[in-house]
Amino acid sequence: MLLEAAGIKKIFGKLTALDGAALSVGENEFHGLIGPNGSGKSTLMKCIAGAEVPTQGTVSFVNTDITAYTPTERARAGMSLKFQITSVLPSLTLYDNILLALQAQSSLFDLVFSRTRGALHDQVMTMLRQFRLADRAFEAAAALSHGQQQWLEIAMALAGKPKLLLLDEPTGGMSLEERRVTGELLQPIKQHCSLVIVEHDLDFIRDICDRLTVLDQGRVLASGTVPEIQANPSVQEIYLRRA
Amino acid sequence: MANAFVAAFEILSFGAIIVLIVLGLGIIASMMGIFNFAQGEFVLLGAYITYLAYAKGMPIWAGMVAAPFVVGALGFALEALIIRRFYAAPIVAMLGTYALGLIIRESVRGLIGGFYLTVPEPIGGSIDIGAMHISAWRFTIIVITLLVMAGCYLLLSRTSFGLRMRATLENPSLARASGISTPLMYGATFAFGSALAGLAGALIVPVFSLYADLGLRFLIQGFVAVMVGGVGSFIGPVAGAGVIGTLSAALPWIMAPVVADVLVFVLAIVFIKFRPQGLIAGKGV
Amino acid sequence: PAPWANAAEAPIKVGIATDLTGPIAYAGNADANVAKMVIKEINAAGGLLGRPLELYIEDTASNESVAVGNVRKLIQRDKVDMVLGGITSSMRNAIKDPIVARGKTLYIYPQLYEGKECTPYLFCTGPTPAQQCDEFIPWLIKNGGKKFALPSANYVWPHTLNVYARKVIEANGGEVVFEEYYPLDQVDFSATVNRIVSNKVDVVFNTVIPPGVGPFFKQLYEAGFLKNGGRLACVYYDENTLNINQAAEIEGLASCLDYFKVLTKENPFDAKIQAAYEKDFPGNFLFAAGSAATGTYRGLKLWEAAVKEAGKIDRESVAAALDHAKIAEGPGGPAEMVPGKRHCKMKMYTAVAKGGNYEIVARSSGLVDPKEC
Amino acid sequence: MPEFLDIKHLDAGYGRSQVLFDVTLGIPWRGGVAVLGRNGAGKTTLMKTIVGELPAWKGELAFDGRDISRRATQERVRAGIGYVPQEHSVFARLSVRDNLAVGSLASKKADAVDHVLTIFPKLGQRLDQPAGTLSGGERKMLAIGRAMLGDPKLLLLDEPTEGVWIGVIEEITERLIELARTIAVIIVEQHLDLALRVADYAYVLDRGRVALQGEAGQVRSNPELMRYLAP
Amino acid sequence: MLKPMSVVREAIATDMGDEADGAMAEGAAAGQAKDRVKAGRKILPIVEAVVLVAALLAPLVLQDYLTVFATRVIILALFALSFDLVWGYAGIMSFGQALFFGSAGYGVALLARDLDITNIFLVLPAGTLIGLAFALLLGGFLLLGRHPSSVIFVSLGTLTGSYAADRLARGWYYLGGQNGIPSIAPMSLGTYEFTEGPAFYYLVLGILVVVYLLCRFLVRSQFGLALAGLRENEQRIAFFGYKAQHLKAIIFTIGGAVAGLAGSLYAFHEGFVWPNMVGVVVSTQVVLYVLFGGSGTLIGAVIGAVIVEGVSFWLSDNYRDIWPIILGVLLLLVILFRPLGLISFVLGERERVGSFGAKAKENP
Ligand SMILES: Nc1ncnc2c1ncn2[C@@H]1O[C@H](COP(=O)(O)OP(=O)(O)OP(=O)(O)O)[C@@H](O)[C@H]1O
Ligand SMILES: Nc1ncnc2c1ncn2[C@@H]1O[C@H](COP(=O)(O)OP(=O)(O)OP(=O)(O)O)[C@@H](O)[C@H]1O
Ligand SMILES: [Mg+2]
Ligand SMILES: [Mg+2]
Repeated sequence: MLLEAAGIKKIFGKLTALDGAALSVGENEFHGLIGPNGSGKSTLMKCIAGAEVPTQGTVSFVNTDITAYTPTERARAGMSLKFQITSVLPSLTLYDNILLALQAQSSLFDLVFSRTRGALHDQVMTMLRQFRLADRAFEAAAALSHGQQQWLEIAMALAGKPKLLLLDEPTGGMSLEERRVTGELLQPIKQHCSLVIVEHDLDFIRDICDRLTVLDQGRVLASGTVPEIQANPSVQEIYLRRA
Repeated sequence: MANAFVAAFEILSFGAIIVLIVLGLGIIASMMGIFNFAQGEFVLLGAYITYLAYAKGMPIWAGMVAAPFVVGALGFALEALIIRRFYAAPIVAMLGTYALGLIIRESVRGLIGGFYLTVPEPIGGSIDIGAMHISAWRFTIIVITLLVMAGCYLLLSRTSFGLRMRATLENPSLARASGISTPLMYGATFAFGSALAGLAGALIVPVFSLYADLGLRFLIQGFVAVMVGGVGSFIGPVAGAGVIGTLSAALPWIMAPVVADVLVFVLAIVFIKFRPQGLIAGKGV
Repeated sequence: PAPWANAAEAPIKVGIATDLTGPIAYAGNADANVAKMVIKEINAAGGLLGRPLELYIEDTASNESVAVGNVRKLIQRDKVDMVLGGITSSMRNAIKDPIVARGKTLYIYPQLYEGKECTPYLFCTGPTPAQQCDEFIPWLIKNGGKKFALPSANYVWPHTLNVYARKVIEANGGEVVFEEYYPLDQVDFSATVNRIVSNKVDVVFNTVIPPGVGPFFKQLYEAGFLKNGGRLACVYYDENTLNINQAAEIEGLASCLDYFKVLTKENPFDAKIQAAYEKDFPGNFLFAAGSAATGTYRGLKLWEAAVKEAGKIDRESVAAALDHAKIAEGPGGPAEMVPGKRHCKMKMYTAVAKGGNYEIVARSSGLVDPKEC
Repeated sequence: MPEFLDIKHLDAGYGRSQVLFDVTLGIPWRGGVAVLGRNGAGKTTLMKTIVGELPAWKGELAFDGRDISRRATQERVRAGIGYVPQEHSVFARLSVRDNLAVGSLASKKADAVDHVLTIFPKLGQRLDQPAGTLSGGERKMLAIGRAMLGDPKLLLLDEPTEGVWIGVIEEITERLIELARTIAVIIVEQHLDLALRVADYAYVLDRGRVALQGEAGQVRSNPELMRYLAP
Repeated sequence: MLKPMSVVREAIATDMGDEADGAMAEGAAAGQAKDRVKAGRKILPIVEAVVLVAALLAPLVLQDYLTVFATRVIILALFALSFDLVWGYAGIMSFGQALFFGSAGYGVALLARDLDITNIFLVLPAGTLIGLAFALLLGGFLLLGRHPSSVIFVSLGTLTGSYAADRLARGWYYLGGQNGIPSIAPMSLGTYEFTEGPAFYYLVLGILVVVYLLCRFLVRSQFGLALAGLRENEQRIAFFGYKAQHLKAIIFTIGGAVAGLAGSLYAFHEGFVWPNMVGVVVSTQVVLYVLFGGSGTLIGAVIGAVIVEGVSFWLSDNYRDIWPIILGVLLLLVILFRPLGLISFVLGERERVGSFGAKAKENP
């Protein structure tokens, strides 16, 4: 397994947001994480990426226990996260946003002395072109619409060539067509990367994911392949239940 | 025993003075996100107005009552003319208010000729309990501080004015979209913070005498207090001020004052380092 | 103005560097005013060596870095023949090098200070610890008591002064109960006051400075120190500082300086300069000893005498003459330089605050020796 | 009779870059109107211009028969325009309770908050939590609830269901349909079906211009529509 | 299509203080910048060249005493540079930059006083090292650790450091207490002594140019870009895998070293050190230089130092009694109407930090 999160508990004050949740993702697997609002999906993603420290539980990545790692160390180990609330670097250009993401793992020496800019230029432009942002490469990221920022974030998350990509609602604010395109953009990375994706759009999830985990009230309700989950009665129940 | 009582009173009274000074600073810093370097000069203006009343032969308490209103009005005007442009850039705001403070301070210095001037207390003398003497005015300050604190708390937490204020300062565009007139709220908040500074100045001038650097003296202490208490709430800075004030008055009882002075700051910074959210994390009022 | 005998030669340039702005601007402005008055007077009397005097005033702004820049203007741009000024010791230290060493100019420092300044070409015309303590402390012991407390601001002047004062106190059978230093801007003195009261101190020999001194005296008063017969003493207290507290809070405070305004009642020359000053500068900036105004007057007059004697204006000649210059009349009486010491003998007065005014209670019999260098 | 909200030849944008070009639309006194378009088409910009977050560069903006193009946002809101922004739609450091209280500052109905809490029971469990720590979906619910509390006569919703769980979307849709019977609702929405269930009429924006408009059904079946929504 | 600027202003004015506003201001800036790019891009190098030429010629046209003044200004410009590096590029609000400046000054003053060491090749490296060491200690404490530190915390932390050092210097007799250390012997090279004047001026100018070029290289490297990112959103940068805190600590330390170098030059040029030099007054002063000139451009810091010092000098000459008030008013006006500093009169936002010359390649 590439990622093993087990027994994750996260308590905020009186609220138990995660109550022994678990997630395991294999190599080159696209894994969907679904569940009602407030079921703890984002919190689980944050615990995995290091943005939140779980009250209890362990996270291991490529067979190493990373529970105590900082976000930086996790990123360096090959994890990459797109937040639910977009967080691009607003006053930098799109170009610089991508460039920063691309060379995040370089050593200090390289950062200061080598001429990576020239070397990386084509990569940056390719990424931007893929996401249809190339013509705005030299505008500040703040000038993008909400949907465009989502794209930029996905591009940034991909740029670091992660082993595991964590996307928290990447298609929020996108139309059906745009979602489809996003799905297409994500397919090719399967060769070198696993994906955990949080989504509310079941059709989208069904199309791109191999396996699904369903969270409800901080617990794993079910986990399995897409057909298994669709057949699961308790999952069907929460889909009918009013929030 | 008597000694301990006097000590407690003195420490408490200095704590109250710091709280009084920090109240306005804290409201502006916490709620508006502006570290107002001119706050000390608002304190100075409050003191100066009180002095003017005294020098013109009016009753001192009249000056003390007028001070918060005059300084508040000035704050309102300054907000509309100057501070308003700074909200997006807190550091520029620090420098802008620094310049503002410099202007006010140097002007007042010119007006009072750079001297140290005395202003008598409206309630003078001391309360004698046996062999102990307790300054009547310091006691009054403690009482007023408590009242003002409670009043501010109620205003912010219980009234719709407070709610509007907090909403505006939290997310102005959304506040406007909720029908709140944000320019007015900004002005009002800043004026309120300034008025509190004016009041503080008016009340402390009999204790410390009037001089141009009166406000500046407390500024850094005030900022540190705000940080220790925690930015983002009303209670935080007040608690921080209480701690810093009592600590700076208490430490000289047990160690060399020169050491105590630096120690307070170092302790504060170390504390903030390990508890960045401050004594009271930024929620609630 | 008067026709100059040697008008063909360029005027003699006098430089004043003092705190025109900043926290002690009240003192600096008074000094600058005194200089204007003296220079006007000398010019009216025909100038020096037949040449007119020209005054150059620069601001030291209580900021050493600004001060050095401005003093360089005096030295390098205006090429003054002498610089008088600096009020605090740190200011003197900052500007003395550009004036004396790098600037090769004469420097007169007018303020009362801690002593120990023995730089060549630097002349001090204000009182020293010896002048302020030698007669004052015995008086305090007689009129206050034997138990002294030395609460002080933490900088060089109080430290050095206290060393001297302690010596005198102990030599006269007194006792120092405690000596304690506070940050310069400390404003809460509850711990100190408590210590003073509980130790039954007789005399508080204070070197706490503004802004702390106001609240300190007030807290002492409120704690009943004066009521129980305690005596305040503070050697920099002059007419300017009287207003920091209400009269009652400093009733009986004793100070020892080279001049008090009450002297105008008994001393016609003092009355004359005081009147001349107040006529020209009726504002807030008083002619007082604690702000170096008297030292400035004395310094300029001594320098005038020296230039007259030397007959030339170059540094060596003037310094040589200034070394033993004398004036028969000055604020508080005559003054004369102690040869080889570059410090000044003068008369000293002990005064006590009564109802917001000073009363002279003692005076030195003759000129007091600075005992420096 | 003029439309309730009447926009004619509107130009607007950010700084010097123009986003909306000659937009003309009319919103009736009651009923839903959908604004559709791909990412970056200018939907949010249009909403912001209507509430006054952005100044109109040119054109007319009349609400309830009065020109509002020079009025400040808060005045427009007090005149009866409610707004749910796409981003930053809650007061993050204020508690949920206070967020709702801000919404009901102008409202006269005493039980309004309770009403919102029955629609979104989830919020009831989170009343004392700072709104900034709510989950994405909870935040949207709060934003909608807050806007509803102001008793608007015209409600602007910028992607109200983004990140909201399907079960809740259904609930929201029902409420909006209900609302649209009594007041005017403008909805920007990526869920086409939802949008067109709420709306009787739809506008499609393309690069800042109105590209299509018509009855909801017509727009839905217009073969051009997909082209305008594809990236 | 273009709207007059007034509309833009209005947009900004009606929308103060929240993200949307920030975004809009950004938008406006980006718009301006685009025009600028079209109008002819590289303005920064021109400004730099002009300043350099002016600096080279200054002693030839200035009177002697003004050359001495100019030397001091150049030293202060070097000091300003150190602050711009830290604030303008990394967004670390060092309100205590004087700590490094002054401690280096004290350090070399002690070397000269107690050990008679004045050799330029010893004292300048020593001063630099002292600045570096202090910055490493303070920066390590403030910037590293489990919680990322907020701008306000760092600014107050550095302010406190500076304040405490000032207190310490005042109270410590060995350092001369309040009076500082006067009459420092001149810096020497063999038997040659650097006394104030043109030689000292060109020495300092040379040092400034070298340090400037080094800084310029540094901030235009990818390292500089990472700093720009940091300033925007430290957490985001950390999630990319940058060791954000280390980068900050490094630039902070470099800033400290430059400040130390400036401080040691200052001590020798002025001939004395005093507690203010480590204190809050000088710390605030350097912030003013940089804000006045324009942060995040390097050259803005230099220009700011020159103008603030020059103007104060002139004002204190011509308005002796009220010059602090006038200075305050001028400052306020600049901050109000040119929040990006005087440099923004000639320089578009895009030539500031975080924009790098790659666009030439893209647009053929
Ligand atoms: N910092 C916090 N303090 C208190 N409660 C929190 C905090 N962060 C999250 N919560 C609560 O924890 C629960 C889980 O939140 P989380 O963001 O993980 O939900 P989610 O599954 O991502 O929901 P959504 O689909 O709406 O985004 C929510 O009820 C939320 O209110
Ligand atoms: N602050 C800004 N400054 C400059 N341009 C901006 C700004 N915000 C948005 N834009 C531009 O304006 C255009 C319209 O943006 P808008 O946000 O209105 O799109 P939208 O239709 O709401 O898209 P989405 O579905 O992605 O939210 C986009 O091209 C965007 O890049
Ligand atoms: Mg979520
Ligand atoms: Mg949008």
